[in-house]
Amino acid sequence: MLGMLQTENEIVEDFELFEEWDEKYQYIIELGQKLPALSDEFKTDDRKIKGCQSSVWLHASVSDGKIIFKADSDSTFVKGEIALLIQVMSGRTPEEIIKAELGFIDRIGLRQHMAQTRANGLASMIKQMKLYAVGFQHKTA
Amino acid sequence: MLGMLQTENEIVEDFELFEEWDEKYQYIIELGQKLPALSDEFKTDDRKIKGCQSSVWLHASVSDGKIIFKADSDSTFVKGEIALLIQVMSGRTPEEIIKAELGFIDRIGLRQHMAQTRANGLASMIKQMKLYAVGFQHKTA
Amino acid sequence: MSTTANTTQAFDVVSIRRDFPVLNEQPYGKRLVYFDNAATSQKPTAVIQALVDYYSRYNANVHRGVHYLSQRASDAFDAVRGKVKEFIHAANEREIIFVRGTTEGINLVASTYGRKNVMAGDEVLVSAMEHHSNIVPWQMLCEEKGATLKVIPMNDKGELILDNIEQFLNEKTKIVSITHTSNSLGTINPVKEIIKHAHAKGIPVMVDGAQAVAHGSVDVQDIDCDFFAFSAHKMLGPTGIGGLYGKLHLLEDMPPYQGGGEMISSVSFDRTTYNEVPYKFEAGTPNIADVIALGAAIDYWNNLDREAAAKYEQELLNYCTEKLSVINGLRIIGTASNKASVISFVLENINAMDAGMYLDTKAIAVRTGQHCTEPVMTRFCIPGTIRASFMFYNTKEEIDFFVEQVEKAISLLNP
Amino acid sequence: MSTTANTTQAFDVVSIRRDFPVLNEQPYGKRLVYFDNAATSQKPTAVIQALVDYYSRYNANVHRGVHYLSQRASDAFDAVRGKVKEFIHAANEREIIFVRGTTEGINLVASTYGRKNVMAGDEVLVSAMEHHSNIVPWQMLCEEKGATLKVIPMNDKGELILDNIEQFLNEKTKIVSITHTSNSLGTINPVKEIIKHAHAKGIPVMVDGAQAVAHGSVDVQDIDCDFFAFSAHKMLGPTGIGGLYGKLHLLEDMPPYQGGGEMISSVSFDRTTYNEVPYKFEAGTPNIADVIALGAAIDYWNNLDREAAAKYEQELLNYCTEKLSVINGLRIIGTASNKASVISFVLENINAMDAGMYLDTKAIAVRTGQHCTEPVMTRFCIPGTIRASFMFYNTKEEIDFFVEQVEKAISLLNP
Ligand SMILES: Cc1ncc(COP(=O)(O)O)c(C=O)c1O
Ligand SMILES: Cc1ncc(COP(=O)(O)O)c(C=O)c1O
Repeated sequence: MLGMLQTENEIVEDFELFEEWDEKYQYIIELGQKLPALSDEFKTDDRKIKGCQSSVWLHASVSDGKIIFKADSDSTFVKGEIALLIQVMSGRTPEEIIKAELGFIDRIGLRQHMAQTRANGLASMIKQMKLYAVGFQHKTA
Repeated sequence: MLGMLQTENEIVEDFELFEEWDEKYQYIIELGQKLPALSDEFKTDDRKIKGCQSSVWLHASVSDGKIIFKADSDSTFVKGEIALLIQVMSGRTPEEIIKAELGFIDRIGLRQHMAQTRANGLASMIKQMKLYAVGFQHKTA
Repeated sequence: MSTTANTTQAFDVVSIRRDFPVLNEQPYGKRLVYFDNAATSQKPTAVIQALVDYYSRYNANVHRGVHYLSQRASDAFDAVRGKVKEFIHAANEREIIFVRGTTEGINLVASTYGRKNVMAGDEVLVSAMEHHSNIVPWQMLCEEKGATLKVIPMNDKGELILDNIEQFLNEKTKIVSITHTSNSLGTINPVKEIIKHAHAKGIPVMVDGAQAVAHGSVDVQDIDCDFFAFSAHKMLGPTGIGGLYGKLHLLEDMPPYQGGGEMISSVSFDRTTYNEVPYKFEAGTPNIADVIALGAAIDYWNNLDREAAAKYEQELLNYCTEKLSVINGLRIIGTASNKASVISFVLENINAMDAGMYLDTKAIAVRTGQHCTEPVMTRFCIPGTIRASFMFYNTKEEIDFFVEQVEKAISLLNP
Repeated sequence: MSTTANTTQAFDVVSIRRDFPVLNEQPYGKRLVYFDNAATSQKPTAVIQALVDYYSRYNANVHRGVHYLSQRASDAFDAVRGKVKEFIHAANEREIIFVRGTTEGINLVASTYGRKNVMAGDEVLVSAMEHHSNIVPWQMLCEEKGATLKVIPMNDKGELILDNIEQFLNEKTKIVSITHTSNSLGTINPVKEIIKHAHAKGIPVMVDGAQAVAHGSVDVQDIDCDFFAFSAHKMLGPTGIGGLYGKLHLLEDMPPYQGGGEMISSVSFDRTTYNEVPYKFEAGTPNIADVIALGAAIDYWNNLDREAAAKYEQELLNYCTEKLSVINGLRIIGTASNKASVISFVLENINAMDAGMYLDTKAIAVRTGQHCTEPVMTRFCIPGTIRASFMFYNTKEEIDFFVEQVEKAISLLNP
């Protein structure tokens, strides 16, 4: 498995293929469509992050000291965003996740197409992932 | 005594000498300074017309079926305006006063230098004069 | 540009569009298609220019000022009250109160008339299709007073069910507040009829006119409403200003709203007397520039052939409705027989925001979500809709492109 | 132009004046001298241009919109909250609520914090030099609740008498609301000191910052006030918008203000939950354009050498005060040792409006009357004053001309 920064760099390279917002959008939709659905048993309220116009369910588990994230959303676009986050964050140690700066989000130029209010949705997801990591860190410590 | 319209025309002619607002202003101030003061006994609350930044006391009496107006104000400019109204309205029959259209006010070009709120002060004075006339008409009828 | 549709002859939309500078914008290098008019309308140059003129030529605080700028500003400001009066056909310009917008207008009535007249055990009546701004102020009032909020239901087409309206109008009902036109469904309600029923029982009616003012003419005397609120920003005017109409005898009986400058006639620490209507309800320095710009918006309406514009908007509505109706998996929400140029719809298995974002990549501006009418969404068991709303500066060509892109969105987003 | 006075070297007023288009106006063909800045300031081109840009390039309703225009508008709108926070040195941008102006800010606090915390028998403390907007809302609250309004008196110079302030701060006092700077006397109050006294007894303090924001810098954390309200129109910004600062823990405890869109997080007819601070207090479509233009005004302040501007204004104040002081029959009202650039005066035996109108004929804009501080006039036993108030774009040459014309007014109007 590639390091976190390397994974981010790969994503940025992928996105460099697309100049236009509609191309980026379609690519994210494709990622969203490919993300495996979360089984209904995990779609519980305590796993729900309520956004403005869509909801996200985020599930985390630990295996070998690494955190595995799985997630779902009623929005395919949001699922695509999640897919990117999972690509970078899942399978990492709690320490890595807590320290993650996720510079790729700015570098793929998504923010410029989303008002701060929508970008906040992404921020909540990241925050939730980090909270899980902090939780697991305490459990394992 | 000249008819009402003739008096108005004379006033308009006087004002035609002045092109500028400062000249008109000074002329009205002069008129105000020349208007005899109302003796304090007449400066009662029931004779008071409260304006925005100045008060007017208006006194009316009848002699020979004609109404005589006397008035005063704490503003010299307002006294000047009153002087013009008295020139036109005082010494007339109630009927004349009630019918008066007072076109001279527009013709001397005062309104253009006064916001509607100030012009309303002039309107209140005219209204009060007409109310007196209606009152006397009923008394004499 | 597509030539499949010819715009109506009667209405010269090409020259109208030149009045709206924003229509030249090109998000992502693509021609803007602005179909979010129910959220806020675009502004003609005349309105923008009114702001520039005011601020660069005669900006001053109004009233009480004896100097030239203040007098020019006061006259321009005061004249707009008369323009609003004409625009909504009020009887007297003293019946017009300047407020921030519809929301503040409704809050003003709830917190003055409402607080004075609604008591424990009383009822306030609204409808199932109200905007949050015409629900929450009344809920807050009812909670404060121990009163109950009653709701006129609607049918599956999004029309109010008025068969048993009498049931809702009883001796406990202290005020009715109802939207003239629904922002999420497009439904135009028979407010005149509802008001007649309410008045027969002596109950006053407030009308939420936010959407109504933007499409054709409003006549508050004809419908005989007691209060009417609207926002300038939905009818070509600036943000931050709107009007509240109230019948004079009601306004005169109402306690003041906010306290401060302008709304008093004299102040001492012992005793303060309030100014007369409408000033009693307008505390503080008013939004002078935006009032003047609202006046410019009304001038624009007055120079427009409003009847032709309204007819043209109905054409756009019908044209788009027909085209959308044949799309598989698309369901229009709100199919009342009397509708304003607002189309809400859902796409089977497709999240509304995803579709809205797709359209955005093509520079088409629609709104998605609940449109501040969550109870309407609950009623139709949907999380939200995609809403396209038209103004007279939109075109059939834009609709052609829009419908084409909706189809593309469906094929892209279908799971 | 007169050369009797040299403008300060440190401050390039000539180039500053080019930023304010209205200063080129020529009422009655004469050069405008605008000395009515305490009523409202003039606007730099950058502020006017911000409005034009918004309305002609990205006008849209904010938040919840997924389309390009709405996103641009939302980002521009949201950024201003941070700018206001920096401008008044708040700790957190969630402490900034957008309101119509100072008057609405004070009313908001009176009707939420006040209604919740002030009860029968309690006291609210203001000062003898308050603007009506900082008197009437508290009077209305006191009347509703059966509380008492207490007043800190002032001396003949127009300074608050604080020797026995402790007496006014007792266990019944639930809130203090005091002006930072008096609009009719120019007095700058030692608000930090007053706040310290009040806080020692656990009493929160609201500061009326309407005049303070226009002259130099405000630091709400330094003075440690609990609430602070200001109007954009007095600090180079547009009419119809202003800010209310409140300490976060106080805002979070307060009931909502108006109900409607934006201020809720979910609505049903059974149960509505409110949004978080600051949105809880911002119902309805906000005044988007004017918020953005307020942001442009703050940018202008940030690019200005504010210290030099404030110093320059003090020079204008001192220069004019000296010149007026030697005029026979002229009495300055408000001679506090710490003053903003506001000079109120009366002329013996001359009506203030008459003098103001005379100055107007020379295109000099001053304000006359009570300046919405009737109790101040009562205190000084005068019907009103003539008030000249300066901003950093005024000049000593303008003051020379003004003083000359005041002398002419006296000789013309003396009985
Ligand atoms: C000291 C003071 N407080 C309050 C106000 C009221 O401000 P606004 O009218 O902008 O609400 C003003 C302005 O007139 C003022 O000078
Ligand atoms: C029907 C309806 N009522 C009320 C409102 C609220 O208007 P505003 O946000 O301008 O106060 C709106 C606009 O969103 C609306 O469409």
